[in-house]
Amino acid sequence: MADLVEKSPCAGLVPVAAGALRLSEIALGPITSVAPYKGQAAAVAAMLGAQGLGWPAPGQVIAQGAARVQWFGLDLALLIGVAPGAGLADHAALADQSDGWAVLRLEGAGAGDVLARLTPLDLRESIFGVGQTARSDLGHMAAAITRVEAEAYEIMGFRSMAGTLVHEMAAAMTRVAARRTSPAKGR
Amino acid sequence: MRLPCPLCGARDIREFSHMGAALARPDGGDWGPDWNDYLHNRDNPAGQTEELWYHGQGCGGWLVVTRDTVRHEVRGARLAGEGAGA
Amino acid sequence: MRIDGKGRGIDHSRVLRFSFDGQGYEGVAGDTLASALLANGVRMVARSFKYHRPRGIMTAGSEEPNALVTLGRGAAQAPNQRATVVEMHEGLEARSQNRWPSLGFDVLAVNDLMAPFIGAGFYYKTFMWPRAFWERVYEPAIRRAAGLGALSGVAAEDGHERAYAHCDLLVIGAGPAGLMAAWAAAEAGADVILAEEDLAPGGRLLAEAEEVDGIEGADWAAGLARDLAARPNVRIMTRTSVTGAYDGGTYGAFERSAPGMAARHGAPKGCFWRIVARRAVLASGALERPVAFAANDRPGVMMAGAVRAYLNRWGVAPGQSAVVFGNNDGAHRTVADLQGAGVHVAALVDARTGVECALDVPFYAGAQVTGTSGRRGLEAVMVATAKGEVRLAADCLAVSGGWNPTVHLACHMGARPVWDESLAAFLAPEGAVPGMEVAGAAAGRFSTRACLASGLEAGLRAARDLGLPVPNITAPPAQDGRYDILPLWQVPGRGRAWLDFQNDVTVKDVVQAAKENFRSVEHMKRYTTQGMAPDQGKNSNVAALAVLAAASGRTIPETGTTTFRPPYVPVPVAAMGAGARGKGFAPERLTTSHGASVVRGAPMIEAGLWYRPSYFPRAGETHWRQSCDREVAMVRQSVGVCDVSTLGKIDVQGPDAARFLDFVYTNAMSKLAEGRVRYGLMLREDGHVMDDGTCARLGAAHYLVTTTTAAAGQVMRHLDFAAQVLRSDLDARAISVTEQWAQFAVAGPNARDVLAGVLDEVPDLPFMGFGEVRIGAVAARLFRISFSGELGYEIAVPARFGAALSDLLVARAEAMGGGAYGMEALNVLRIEKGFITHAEIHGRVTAFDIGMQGVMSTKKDFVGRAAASRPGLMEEGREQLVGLKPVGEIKEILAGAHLFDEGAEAVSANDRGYVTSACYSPTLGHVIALGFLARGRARIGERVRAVDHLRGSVTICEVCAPGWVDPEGGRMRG
Amino acid sequence: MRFSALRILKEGLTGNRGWQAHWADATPKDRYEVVIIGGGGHGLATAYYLAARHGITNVAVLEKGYLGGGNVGRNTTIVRANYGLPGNSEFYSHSLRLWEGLEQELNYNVMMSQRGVLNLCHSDGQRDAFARRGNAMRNQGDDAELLDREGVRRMVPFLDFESARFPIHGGLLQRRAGTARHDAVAWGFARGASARGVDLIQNCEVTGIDIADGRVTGVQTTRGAIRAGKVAMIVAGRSSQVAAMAGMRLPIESHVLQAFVTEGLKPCLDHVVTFGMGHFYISQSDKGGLVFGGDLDFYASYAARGNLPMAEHVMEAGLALMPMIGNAQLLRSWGGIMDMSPDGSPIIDRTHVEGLIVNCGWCYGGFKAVPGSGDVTAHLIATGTPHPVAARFRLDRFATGRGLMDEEGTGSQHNLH
Repeated sequence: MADLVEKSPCAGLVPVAAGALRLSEIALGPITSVAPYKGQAAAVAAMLGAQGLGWPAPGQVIAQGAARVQWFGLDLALLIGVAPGAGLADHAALADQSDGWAVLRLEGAGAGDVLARLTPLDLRESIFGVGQTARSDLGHMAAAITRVEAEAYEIMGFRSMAGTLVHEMAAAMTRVAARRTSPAKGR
Repeated sequence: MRLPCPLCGARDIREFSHMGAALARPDGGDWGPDWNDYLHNRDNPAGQTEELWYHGQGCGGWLVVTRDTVRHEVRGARLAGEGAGA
Repeated sequence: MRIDGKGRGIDHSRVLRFSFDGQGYEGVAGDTLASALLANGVRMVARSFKYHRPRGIMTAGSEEPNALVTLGRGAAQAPNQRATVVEMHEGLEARSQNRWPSLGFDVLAVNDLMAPFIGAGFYYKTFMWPRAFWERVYEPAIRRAAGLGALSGVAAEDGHERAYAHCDLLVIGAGPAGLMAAWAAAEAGADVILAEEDLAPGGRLLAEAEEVDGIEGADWAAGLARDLAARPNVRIMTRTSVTGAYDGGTYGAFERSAPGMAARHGAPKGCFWRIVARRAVLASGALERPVAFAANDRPGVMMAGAVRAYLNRWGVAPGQSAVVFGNNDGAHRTVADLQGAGVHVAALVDARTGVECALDVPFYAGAQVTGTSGRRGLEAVMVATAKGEVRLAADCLAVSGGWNPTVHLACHMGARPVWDESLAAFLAPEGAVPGMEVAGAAAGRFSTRACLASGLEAGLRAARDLGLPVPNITAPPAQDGRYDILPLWQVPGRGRAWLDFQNDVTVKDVVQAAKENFRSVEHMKRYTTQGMAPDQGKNSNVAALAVLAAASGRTIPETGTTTFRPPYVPVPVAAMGAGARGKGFAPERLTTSHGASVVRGAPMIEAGLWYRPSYFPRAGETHWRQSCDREVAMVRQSVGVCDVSTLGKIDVQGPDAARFLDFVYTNAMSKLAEGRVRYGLMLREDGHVMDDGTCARLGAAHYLVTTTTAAAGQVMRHLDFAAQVLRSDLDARAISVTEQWAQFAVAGPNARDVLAGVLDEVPDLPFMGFGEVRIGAVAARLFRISFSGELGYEIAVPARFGAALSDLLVARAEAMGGGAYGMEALNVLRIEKGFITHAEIHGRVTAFDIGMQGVMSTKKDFVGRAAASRPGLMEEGREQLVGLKPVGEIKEILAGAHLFDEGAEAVSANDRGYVTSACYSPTLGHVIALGFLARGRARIGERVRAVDHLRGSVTICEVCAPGWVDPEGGRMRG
Repeated sequence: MRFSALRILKEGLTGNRGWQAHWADATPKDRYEVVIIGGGGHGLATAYYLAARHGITNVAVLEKGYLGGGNVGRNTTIVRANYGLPGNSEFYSHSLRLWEGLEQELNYNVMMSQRGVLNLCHSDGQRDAFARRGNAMRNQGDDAELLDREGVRRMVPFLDFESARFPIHGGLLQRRAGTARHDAVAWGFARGASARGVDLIQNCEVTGIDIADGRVTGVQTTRGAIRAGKVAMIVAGRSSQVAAMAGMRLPIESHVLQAFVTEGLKPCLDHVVTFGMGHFYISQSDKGGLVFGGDLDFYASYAARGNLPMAEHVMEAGLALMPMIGNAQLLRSWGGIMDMSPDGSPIIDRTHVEGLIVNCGWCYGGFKAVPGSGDVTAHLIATGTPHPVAARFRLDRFATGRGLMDEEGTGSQHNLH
């Protein structure tokens, strides 16, 4: 009778700190991709609504305590922090993605400047405020970036690329930290 | 260049890949001139054209983009399919 | 010479030591290398590209054509740095370039005497005989003589970074126009980025002695800049040159780090920015242009505006006795500044007639400088006046031929500048770059007052375009005056008159080019190389095409211009590619068993972005083949474990999932029973094989598609395309689950026993069966499939358990005399079975070629069906997949060898095919190979020659059916 | 006028007053035996070989802009014959042989520099594919060598052999390959054609192609109508527009390819090196600039300029391969318009219109093909039958599936070759 021990994607890679910037790994709990079938969007929204959530507009995150629904692409969202309700599978294609993603939290003054070194996203508050999420490039990788606080972001990258993900974030953090201690300020 | 993804908003082209002219696939049938036109022959206009782009590093949507091949002006983009959820 | 008490841009009290060509000097804070060299009386700083003539500092900006130096050594060695923008710092070490053995004595100065024989395009007319001499003699000599600075040859420092910035308005240039534009837009509430090439805002105001708003212009600029910098919606980026205008409001920019910051640990040496702006104002100013007269390239001949900059900003007198020559009022202002700084002015030479001079200076109106003399620097100036030629002793000649608006960025998207007769200069056409407006001197508005006004207008218009409330701002009072210029390009006379100082292109060269019918401006440029040097013609293009126009009897507009191309100023490759060195070039994808494989000493090899173990060496094994053979035997006789997580896994669900897969696979997955797995082939729409793999039916409306490692991304994209574009009528959803699952192949006679100790219960799966299983608390998936030909399973668990399961499986296998196997063994195992990989399905093969026309359903439409039926794609004569084994003396077969009929000469005409994969089969005890052979299937049993010219190998092979070990497949079904 | 060192000496001593036009600017006659649309490298070479090899001199070359203003004046100057598939193999082999000795044939120094082209491989699979290609080159009678990692290191020690993401396994070397001075190639052929009586007509845009009873009879131009017995469309970059004048729809999509050059540097790179994993190729010009390029920008375009993503990728590849170039400064970037065909290989063929010939689809292999393309196209025009080494460049191969030349194996998507 085997008992398998688990290992997190960024084990041994984080935390990383540079100046006021911090990078750490977070565990989101279950992650399920939800892709509604034809004509089922309303039904799916209703079922998620019953959990106090709902169907997110593009770039939107709907949170309810530890649970949330995060827009993840064309007709695609991630149900995070809770297991899908019974019957949801009748209306949408569900797939367990709990292990597929390395999830990092970047926080501290200049966090936006760090991401500005890695992603072409327009991160200005007026465009990408708290609660906004986006799929985009991060360095040479695909990532999902969510702004959770004014100067805190959640970054999801492929589990297999966790090493590169952390390395590139750390390198950008070093640059930004070094710049911010200089007269030619940050950014 | 930036493309106005209907879902993600204006994004840098480095998030997209270009497939070519947006043409209708001949439905089934055996090989013939219609297939040869679909796969190979092109109007290839020096000016406005409709082409397929894939937002692979973004929402994963296939877009039909209206773009000028000389000035690189992008006049618009729409989802190529209805999208299963609609 | 430094002038006491002068120089608003420097701090006399902060002395900094630096060296040039090994000689120590002192500069002060705020100096550039150029101002410091001039302050120390250093006049000759470089040798010219072709004639190796002595050259001095000519300008005070990034357009400098002469004063290029090399900084640093080794990894830090940076050639071709403009002394005029290099910021002074303690210990700065600069060296001159393109001279040997020394700047003072340069052997190749002999080229100057050869000038009559090495004019424009001479090399197209000689060096042709004898033929072999080009590579051996002529070219090496030319290459050694050419070039400017040198790379050190060692890896460059990896200190740059790249970043993105977004704004409503990008203002390019922080002179009076740019500052006003930024102010107006900022006041309106726009997000503004103000990019300035110089180390401080101000533009020409830093260089001129004039007032704005009743205070010194430079102070006014500093004050406004401070106010703007304090606003949350303004970002001032100094030391930042906008290098290119690209589509969609995207701009490239290079930011040089201040010497102080660059030295700090972790700080970038520089940053390449991609700035996205909804609107842009180009306030890049104007560049003063030289006049072509004989020997106008001597050290000491400078641009008048640069002379004023050195006087007013850096407190440096470029000489003791100056002559000023111009065709506009700038010449007069220069005399005033020189005299104000106590520099003797020998004469003011104004090419215009009927102009007055208010200054106390020998004044020649309607006169021209016809030549200069001096050895390593200017000593005297010849002037043709109404009363004949006069010779004036001078060590500085300030020249102003007028100003060229800096329209480069406005023309980066293909627009051609338009000629303005009244300014005798080119201006940017309207709307040349969508969203960009040109303002200030860049728009031909030369006076400070006009600059302030046009910058303000541009800023307000931008605010309006952005839908923002237009603020009520007025421009401060400033100096005005009309730009009164007499076009003057060349002064007639004997001797060489330089147009392109950097590439040594003279008036004579351009005239000769026209004579030889290189009359198109593009032909002239390419033939003479005018405008192709590091300054890209900033100092020479307009004059050169004016000379060409005259020589070809056309007007300047008729003659046209060459194309402006990015970057506006040179950018280090290390900046535009920052971060890509070494492992930074591409992400690394690691499987969950990576660490364990490394611990076992397995060499990890790249498989796309993934790393996979090559083999697992054991004690006593000194060669990879020993390990590989052992691992193969292990799998054939006991059991092996291999991480196959890199294979693409795509989850397909939906009411129409079956129909959808029928459309993307050649075979009918709708016929697949639940709980079963099937081999599947996907074609590209052009009828060639895209990828192969297995497809498992997990439920009535739920499939799991497996792709090869190499094609995983391509297949996912393809399925998205099929689902969204080709068959959006079908209700099926596909999503990648590659990252979710860690998957391991367990193969060999003892595979079941290994699983028995791991799974709570091993289901009795048939070959190509699938089942849900449990490992303690963990839900897992079990597939009975085989890529080795042995009894085989693949077991998948959520990736968090991958490392643990891998260790467990390998430990169990080792206990049974088996163990982990790597890519080498995997490859041998599949070749022994005749299974294909992308070595065979390399993009040019059809299902017919690999003998799989059988798996092409005739009952349904599928991607590639129609194109695959093209006659040329199913002709018997095509190269078809076969097996090969050596039957002659030579026992080796090399992948990449070509196949020929026995006795046929190994030449293209007789080429019959090629070898795709080859290996030594420990199971069979000899080499086997897969390859493609014309009419191959009909030639089983025949003999062919495999010829590898490259490695000198010729092997007689027998053509076999691919697949040697257990061809009936009894063992994997077992 | 014959060019030689002696002539240079003579002119130098007499004030360089005797130099003459390298070619004459002709005014259009109302009729020619052959009209060539396009005064780029291929068009000028075709005109030259028509005159030099077939004695056909009643020829006009019509150029919309200036001679050599297309891709021959906008490329990375690489000349090679290292193809693997029948069709390309024999054609580029033929073209390389014409390059060798082109200076003497044209009495014009095009600076053909056989400095060697080294293609690097980064895996066993790539090595096997290179071996297959190299053997095809040898079968064709061309030179090819397979180098191992140490062989590569000896040749170009400054590559990243230590920390590269994709380690260098070895390379395929063709020593006879190299570079040439691109503009000079156009000028040399123009001068040779002009000297043999061909009319070179610049600033003359073709606006229509006249066809009567399925036969071409001439062209309409911005400088009037010109009648012609035969018309050849040799206008890579504008092929679709010109062919449309003859009612043709070509299997071509136009794409932009960028190229880059650094400031002049003392000699540091003596060969042409290509880096497969980065789609990167680099050489050093005789003036000292590092000349390099990468892949297409990937979107259809007629604008001869690119965008930053590919430009940055090219710099990344350069740094990854050759870290020493980090301190070189990019001086200029430009873009050329490529005729991308569905299999990445060219088309030289007759058309459904009698007397009308099409030469297109060079993708980014056009420069090295200039002499070969000119020679075989001249042969097709003069004899009416394809030259043996170009017999596979058929227009109908996509319809029949016969003789596709997809060297990359990426399939019929124009921008993937």
